[in-house]
Amino acid sequence: MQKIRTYLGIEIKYPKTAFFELSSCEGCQLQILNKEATLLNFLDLVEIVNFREVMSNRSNDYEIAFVEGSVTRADEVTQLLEIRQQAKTLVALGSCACFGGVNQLKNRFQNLEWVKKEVYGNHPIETQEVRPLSDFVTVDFSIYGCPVKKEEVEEIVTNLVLGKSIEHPRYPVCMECTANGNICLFNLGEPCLGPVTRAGCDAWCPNNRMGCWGCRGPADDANLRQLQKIMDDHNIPRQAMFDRLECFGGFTSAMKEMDR
Amino acid sequence: MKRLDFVDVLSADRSSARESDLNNFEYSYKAEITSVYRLTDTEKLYQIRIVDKVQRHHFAFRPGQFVMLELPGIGEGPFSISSSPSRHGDLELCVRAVGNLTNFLSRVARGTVVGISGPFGTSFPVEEMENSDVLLIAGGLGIVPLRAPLFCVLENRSRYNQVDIIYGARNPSEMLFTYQYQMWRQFDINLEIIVDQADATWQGPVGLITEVLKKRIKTAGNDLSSNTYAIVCGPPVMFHFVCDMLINARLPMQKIFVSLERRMHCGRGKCCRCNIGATYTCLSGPVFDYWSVLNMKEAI
Amino acid sequence: MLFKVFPENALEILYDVLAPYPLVGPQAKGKDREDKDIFVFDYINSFAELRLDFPTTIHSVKKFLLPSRENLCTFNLFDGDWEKYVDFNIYKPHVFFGLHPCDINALNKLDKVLTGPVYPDPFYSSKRKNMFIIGVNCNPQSWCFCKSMGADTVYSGFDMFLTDLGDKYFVEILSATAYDILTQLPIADPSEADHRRFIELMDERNRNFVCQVDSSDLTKILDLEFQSPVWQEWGDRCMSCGSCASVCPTCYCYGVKEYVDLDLTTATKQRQLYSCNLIDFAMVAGGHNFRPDSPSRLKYRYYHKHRGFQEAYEEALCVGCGRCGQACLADITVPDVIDSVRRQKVPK
Amino acid sequence: MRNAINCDIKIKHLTRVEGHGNIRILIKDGQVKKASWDVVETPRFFEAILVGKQWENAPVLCGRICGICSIGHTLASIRATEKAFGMVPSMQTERLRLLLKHMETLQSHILHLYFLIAPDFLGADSAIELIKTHTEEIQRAARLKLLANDGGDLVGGRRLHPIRTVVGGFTMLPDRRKLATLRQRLYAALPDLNKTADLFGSFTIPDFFRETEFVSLQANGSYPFIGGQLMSSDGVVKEEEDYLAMTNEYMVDHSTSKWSKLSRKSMAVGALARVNNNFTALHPSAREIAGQLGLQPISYNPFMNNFAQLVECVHVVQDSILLIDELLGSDWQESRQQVIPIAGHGTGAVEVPRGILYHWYQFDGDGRITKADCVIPTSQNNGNIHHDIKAMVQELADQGKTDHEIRLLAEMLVRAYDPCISCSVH
Ligand SMILES: Cc1cc2nc3c(=O)[nH]c(=O)nc-3n(C[C@H](O)[C@H](O)[C@H](O)COP(=O)(O)OP(=O)(O)OC[C@H]3O[C@@H](n4cnc5c(N)ncnc54)[C@H](O)[C@@H]3O)c2cc1C
Ligand code: SF4
Ligand code: SF4
Ligand code: SF4
Repeated sequence: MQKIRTYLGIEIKYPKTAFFELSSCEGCQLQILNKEATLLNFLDLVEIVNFREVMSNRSNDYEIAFVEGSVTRADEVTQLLEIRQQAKTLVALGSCACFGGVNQLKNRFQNLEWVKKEVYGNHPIETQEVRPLSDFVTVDFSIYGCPVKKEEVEEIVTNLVLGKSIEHPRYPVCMECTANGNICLFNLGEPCLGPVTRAGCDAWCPNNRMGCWGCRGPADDANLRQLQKIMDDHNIPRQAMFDRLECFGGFTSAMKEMDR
Repeated sequence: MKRLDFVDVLSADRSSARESDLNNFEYSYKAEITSVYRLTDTEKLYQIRIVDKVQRHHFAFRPGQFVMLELPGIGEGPFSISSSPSRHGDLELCVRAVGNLTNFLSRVARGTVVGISGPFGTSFPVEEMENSDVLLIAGGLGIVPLRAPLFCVLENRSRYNQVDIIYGARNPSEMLFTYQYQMWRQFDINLEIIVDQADATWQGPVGLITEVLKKRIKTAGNDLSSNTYAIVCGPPVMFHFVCDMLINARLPMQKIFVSLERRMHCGRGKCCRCNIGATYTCLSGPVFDYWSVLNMKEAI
Repeated sequence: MLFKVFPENALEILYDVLAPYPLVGPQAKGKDREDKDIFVFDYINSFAELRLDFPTTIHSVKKFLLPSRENLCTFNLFDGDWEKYVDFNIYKPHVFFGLHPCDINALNKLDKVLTGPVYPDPFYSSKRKNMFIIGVNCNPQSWCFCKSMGADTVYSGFDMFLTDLGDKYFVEILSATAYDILTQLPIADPSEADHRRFIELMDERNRNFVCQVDSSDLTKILDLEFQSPVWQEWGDRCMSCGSCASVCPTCYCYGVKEYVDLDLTTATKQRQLYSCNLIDFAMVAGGHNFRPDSPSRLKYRYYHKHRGFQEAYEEALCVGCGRCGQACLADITVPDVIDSVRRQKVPK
Repeated sequence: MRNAINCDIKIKHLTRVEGHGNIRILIKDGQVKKASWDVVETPRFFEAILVGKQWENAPVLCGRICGICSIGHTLASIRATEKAFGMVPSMQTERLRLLLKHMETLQSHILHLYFLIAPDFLGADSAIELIKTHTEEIQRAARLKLLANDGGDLVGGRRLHPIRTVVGGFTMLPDRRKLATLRQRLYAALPDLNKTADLFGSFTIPDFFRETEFVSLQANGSYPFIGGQLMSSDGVVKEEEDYLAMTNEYMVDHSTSKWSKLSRKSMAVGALARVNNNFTALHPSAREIAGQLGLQPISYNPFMNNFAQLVECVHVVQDSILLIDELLGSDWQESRQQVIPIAGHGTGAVEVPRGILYHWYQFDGDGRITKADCVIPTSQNNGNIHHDIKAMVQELADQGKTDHEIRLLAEMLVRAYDPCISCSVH
């Protein structure tokens, strides 16, 4: 039995928490293990009952389910539906789960047979169009990013446990980038999706002088028409912009309205 | 070499503990929730008492002012003081659970210690209103900030002429402070309530608040120009219609008072979030006369 | 005001005297597409890093007074009770070596709001009072319109102000501390020739201001043109990204967020500088947004700076440094916007 | 005389490994009827995804093949691209890349040793359980991992899916003062590694041997991690570009991952292969630890792979210290070269924690990828794992072990390879 804990007089439960992965690189789960300084506190915040990457025991009794990865095969749909049935709260962990992630790039080929053949030759292999979780089940919270940022995961989980509301920044990455005192990458001649991508990563890539690739998907009301103009004005090839926009799947629907 | 020894300006510890300077920026009073009443499904009335006796006694506010209420780690937000100014630091706040802070607040039990800072903002000129008719017009949660001036009126009833409360609620189950209606009426206050949607129990009028107001204005001979003050509180859409009617009834703009809502993070005229132009709702408001409102773009 | 001169090479002595303190100044931090240096204000570690010949920096010194994120207080929670701790986050006086007049003027404007008279912000004030400022004169850039904003010269808010006369520096001294420090340099009274040279230089500098904004009657015009279609056009371009406010030396609005630590026993209240261009700036509980679209938000920024602030303090909340226009990827600049409101035409 | 044993073991989604794999064991009357290692991970088709993409996408996308060795994938991808374009990285870039690589090796090996392997030896379900029983060990693991991850942040900008490494060099160079601090921390970590060696030295690893062929990069003066010639313990030596002759990938029915072989029916890559093949190139203190752990080339015990990882940890920490000394000993040069794409193809071979990794791309004149191939260590190991299970289970059956013991040992055997399954099915 765990000790009882309270916050401002309210009893705070240890929610039973499980981690699952569909098609992914498992990097987002690894990020959870990757912040050693706070890992122990994190493990104490919730009761982890299922985390295949680190533990052998498995339990099907959980309230919060973190699901990483996108859906690319029929058995994953079944698994996802089962998780949804059990979990009170289903969290999409990372861009694969939220938007399809890099995996969904294969959707851009009309011909799935060609895709299979290119990689596996004539060997039979099962796969389907890559889809985010929300195409099959209701997702309660999304944690964006490829990979997710551990600080953000910690904040969201703490809020979830406390019952605080969870809100993502609505504004784009530029805000965080300029607040960090960075030199804008367009000034340096590099393309960047910061003006249209949802903030929250603290401008991870621009801080390292790499233009944003939009892994967190679009900000509220992202102005893609203006982005196109900015890219043109800075002589960035259209292709480079579209490569980035389509990379993680977050902009798929927004891109439909842009001319290639 | 000690040339640039500009001293430690305000030492943080000292400034937050200094009693003589209670308005200091990050200072907050510790206050205990002494009781919680559930008024409706979403609103609760909190009785909050500043813990320190001396501070409690010195806490003075004017009707219409608000406090910032803080739950450590959860959030801070502005709430109108809904109790009588004569009760000093024994406050009543009525809070609707709408978001992060307010939802959490709705879960805490009595005995919890919260942080209170303030009072902030402008107030209704209740002294100026003496010897006049008073129209208190409230929509929904707007009744909350009206309670403080109402208490002033009740406590000095003889100094005011006719007092009307016109209160519009969405439906009977959302009516606030029902337990006090009887008492208000005993003090010779005209209470008219209208709901948007009736339910089985409702016997009173159904419709928009303007209909009740129209009647009231009619009985005054369509002329409010002499000796009337109005206080209007409610959702932004209500302001336009109600205030227009009052102006058409020739009530001078300086005698119409409204309380505006804006996002506030500091309550101290710094964070800029409540700005309308450069007018800080927290410093120059939340109570404005209607003339000032008309002079601010996008105020309502 | 006292005036002195000291030889060019004595600048390093001045640096050495002040070097024991945290010293912030302009330095080159990269090259742009045209291979020109890009300047920023940052901590200086050697005299060679200090580059007083800078045009303007991308960001202002704001971050040292109003960091983009600053903890306002922390809480320790225990058994139903809690304790609050406040720290103003300043432990040593800072030297700011090389602020242009517009940047000092910007601080003076911030002072009006943040140091008084009601509820002075102690986080800002404590840092502001612990600043030792050395101003330097600038070379006007093509986008500077500080002259139109009356911010091209500065009379207060600094300790000493340097103008490069060629072989020597002309110093305006405004504080006793500054005088005290200068006594360690080979200073002399300026000669008649120095006076002439200074005035000539100022004349020349004045002629170099090319960018202008007609701000006459601006408060009225902004009111009149509140419904002007130009706002829609500018708004369509705006990315609502807040870069303009981030780089602006006079923008100060913020939001507050509270964090609870993983162990649920400590919490922090943090302020984050915000921007009125961000989509949720004027959103209130329940989802109502007073300025839901980018035209209304962009317009609001101009209203606050050039109308509201003017009304409250008889000056605009803008020093004409042009940083916002430089930072804006959509090419929205103050001179263009104000001009378009006057002429009802938006440049393409 | 004991009864001949019967058992039927099905392990679905083996835990404490990266990705999804199943173990299937069927023993009837003491005879192993079936013993197989099946990878059931869903494929993501990276090789197809890359087709048509501009060169600059390759490292960004390929890093996402695997979360654990994203640094290795990124570096292999960059190397393949640079070689296709005829670019030669500067000395400074090479050093920084190797330093970054070392950080990945350290963090991955420590993760594997403490979090995935140690619970088996200490009789625990997971490292989470060990937090209470073996607090000091877990804290030590966290310290070492933190060091490696911080190093990754410093050089690569991010510990996972690095940002600063691009074709042509680095977008940004590490802060020199922080580099010096990293050096200090690396130095201070050596005692932790010695304690780790003491801990693992106290475990008895299962006594199982099966001769096989070990494939790795070949040392060229120094212990190899990035590029160079390929070698096998059976004496095959090939150029990097000839990697296909080294891997010979083929498909098997029960697995979504491909398999490989060279001179025999299966081959092995990874820490043990590297240590076996390049023992003399290890840092002396790494060799010392190897001696302490009883690891001598050529070892055919697959469980020794865990010890080989530990030996490599010591090597990379020592080598990182030298690298930082070299980096700090000279001024920063230009960090990034200009990239001029030309038509052609290139191979990048990189030793990632689990073995040798190849990326191969073909580009058109505009720098667009027309064909891509990635060969992942675990797919090279699959065959070896499979045959090891078979051989070991037969031995265990002969010894009359219980279901439970067979199951546990089979799991431990697979874990010893530290398979990276999502990687192998990419
Ligand atoms: C002068 C004034 C008096 C008020 N009086 C009352 C009252 O008596 N009773 C009552 O129920 N409500 C009142 N409100 C509204 C109340 O402050 C908000 O409903 C509350 O802050 C919402 O906080 P939240 O965290 O629950 O909501 P969220 O939507 O989660 O809000 C997030 C943050 O935004 C800020 N915020 C959001 N909406 C508002 C808002 N409308 N005004 C100010 N800040 C906001 C808060 O600081 C909060 O931290 C008043 C508002 C003002 C300006
Ligand atoms: S680098 Fe990118 S995120 Fe940063 S300001 Fe420029 S466009 Fe915005
Ligand atoms: S900067 Fe862009 S690509 Fe980088 S982490 Fe943030 S959202 Fe993702
Ligand atoms: S509004 Fe623009 S020009 Fe004016 S002070 Fe701010 S950044 Fe400078």
